[in-house]
Amino acid sequence: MKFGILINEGPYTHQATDSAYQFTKAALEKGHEIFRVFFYHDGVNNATKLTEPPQDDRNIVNLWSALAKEHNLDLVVCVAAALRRGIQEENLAEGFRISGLGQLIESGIQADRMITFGD
Amino acid sequence: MKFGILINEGPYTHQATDSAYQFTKAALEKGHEIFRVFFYHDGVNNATKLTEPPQDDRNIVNLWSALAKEHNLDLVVCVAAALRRGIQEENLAEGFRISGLGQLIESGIQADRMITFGD
Amino acid sequence: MSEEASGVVKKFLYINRKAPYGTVYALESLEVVLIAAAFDQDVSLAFFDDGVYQIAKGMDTKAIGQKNFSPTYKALGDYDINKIYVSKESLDARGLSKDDLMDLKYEDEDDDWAEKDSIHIVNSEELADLMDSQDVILSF
Amino acid sequence: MSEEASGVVKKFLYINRKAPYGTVYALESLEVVLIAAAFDQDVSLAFFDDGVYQIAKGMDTKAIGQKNFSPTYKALGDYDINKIYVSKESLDARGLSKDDLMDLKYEDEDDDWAEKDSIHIVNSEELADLMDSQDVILSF
Amino acid sequence: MQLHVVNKSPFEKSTFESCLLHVKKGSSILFIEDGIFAALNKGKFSEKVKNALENYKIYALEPDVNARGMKNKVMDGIKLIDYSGFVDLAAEHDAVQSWL
Amino acid sequence: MQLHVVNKSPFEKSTFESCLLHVKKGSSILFIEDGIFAALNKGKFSEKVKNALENYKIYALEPDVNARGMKNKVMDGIKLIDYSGFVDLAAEHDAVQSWL
Repeated sequence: MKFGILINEGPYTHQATDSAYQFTKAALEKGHEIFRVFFYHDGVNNATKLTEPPQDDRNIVNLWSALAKEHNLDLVVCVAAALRRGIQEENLAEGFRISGLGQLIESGIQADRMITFGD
Repeated sequence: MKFGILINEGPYTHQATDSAYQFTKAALEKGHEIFRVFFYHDGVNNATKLTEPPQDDRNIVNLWSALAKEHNLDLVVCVAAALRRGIQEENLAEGFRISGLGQLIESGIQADRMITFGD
Repeated sequence: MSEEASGVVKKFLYINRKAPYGTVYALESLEVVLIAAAFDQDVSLAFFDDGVYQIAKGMDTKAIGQKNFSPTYKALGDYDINKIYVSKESLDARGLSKDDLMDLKYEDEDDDWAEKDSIHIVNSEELADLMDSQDVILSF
Repeated sequence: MSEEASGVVKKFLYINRKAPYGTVYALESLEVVLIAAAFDQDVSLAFFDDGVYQIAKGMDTKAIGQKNFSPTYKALGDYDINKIYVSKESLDARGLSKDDLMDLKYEDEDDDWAEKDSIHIVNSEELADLMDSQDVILSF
Repeated sequence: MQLHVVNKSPFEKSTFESCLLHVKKGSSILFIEDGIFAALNKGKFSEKVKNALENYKIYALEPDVNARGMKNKVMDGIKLIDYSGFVDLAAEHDAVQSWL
Repeated sequence: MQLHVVNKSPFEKSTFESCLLHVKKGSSILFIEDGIFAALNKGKFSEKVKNALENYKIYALEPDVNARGMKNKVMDGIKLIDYSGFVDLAAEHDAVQSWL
């Protein structure tokens, strides 16, 4: 089955992106396909490569980058939401790309199930 | 009277930083002193110079930078919260500085009133 | 569904349960809906809980320094987005009635372009049915 | 108060009303409290509403991929932070009792280092009095 | 006496109810942002707020009321203030508590 | 039938109550994150949830329950699942609605 994921909150402040990550990983392990992970609202803040959490904490940005590399995931950051919040090509982490909201609608059309994580 | 301001949320997603800005401006206009504006939690996201909101929207980061310049405000971003969220010297907007949580406690001690804006 | 599923029409529901201005969700949800209009999908909007405040009339945002984006809702009809469902219970709990909402209209091309109401006041059971009949639900 | 007000001791109250892990406020509030300990101020902590869940015992966060930071609360006593007020009404509403909370203790240097409870269960009136007597209230 | 600031809709969050439970008689309550929805007539919380007016001074931030189109719906007895009035209230009270 | 996901504490937000008002009989409700506090025994919402069990299948995400130290407090009749079970539920239902 093909899943589309929408993430509306940034890292650390809300658990949304942790939950989305665990869900995505579990879906991939069960052999499902992830059509796309779309980052909207504060969700775009998951895509900054300048994140450096304490040593004993998870690095959420790196977790997404690594999962994307391993499974060829499409991590899309909404351009309008990103510009509002200071995410641009120059601080974009590996594995993410910036694109338009149309990519979210397309995900809704192509995926069998769309799941939103947020606050 | 001396005010200390604490801002716990980032720009745009919550009104907290708009409210804090309007409060700070009004206090300065009335002749009060602002001892310090401290940015914590997602509040650190107010300090990125990469923010580019739509033309017809306010640029919250620039508003703070300009107010700081005009009134010699001390805008302090918590270093631990900032590192968790990808705010570092290289994307820090004008008028902000990165420092430790002790600056928040000092603000509580030195200011006559401490006011928190958040979610 | 195949990779090349062009021409697929799905039922998309956009759920709005948060007040405007206190958070950005109302504005950024509206931005999604405007983009969605270009995709020829079957789009509905539901406003309930504090979401009903999003389409209240008479907003004046000058003093808070934010843009009043409420006129954009009036443009939805021009984008063929005219299925707008508003919860009666949510209005009642807030002491609001349809008169407190903006007048959202569209022109029905199947009925000689007659001007019609986009807003449908529904009760919670009707809302539950609406939600249950959707393919994709986006909540902000 | 003068610019050079060193030696000033103010009453600081840290209010915790949110559950842990769902949001970061509990963790980052704790980080402030630990720093505050170095400033020789009169520090109190209040836990009410969902904040009482912050000091529940038996947390096991392995499966959500977050760090269990609850042991840090046990260290507060060593930093002379031992005025911890917990709402009885909030516990009751959640079906919790003091037994469900971690055992937070401190050693009283004025009483031959006797080990004492840091947690005081208070009702809403006592909490209101506590809040009303503070110089600085930090809410996260 | 202290100033209690409520910025959440009472329909969405339990913040205002918790505030009412913990505020000493004679204190002031200020509604800002989405908190202003508690200050309105004819809603589910109107009766509760009307009763609260007997024990507390209650204010609402007019810029937030107007932004949300609720200008004509504010309950009698609640005083509308602007940001300058917010600053005055903060200065006049002994401390400010934000109900986040 | 759809899967309704609730991630807010019922003590903090009205989300769960709104969900209950709008969910068709026979649907499934899954508590995740701070939503799991609705799934516990002996609290203010326990009776409401117990009644809901007659009309809905109710699940709670065990990793979130354990993280919060609530392992032994989950109400009878609520099924604990892990992330893999969450994926199964999403696949088995026609659509997933997140009550944000």
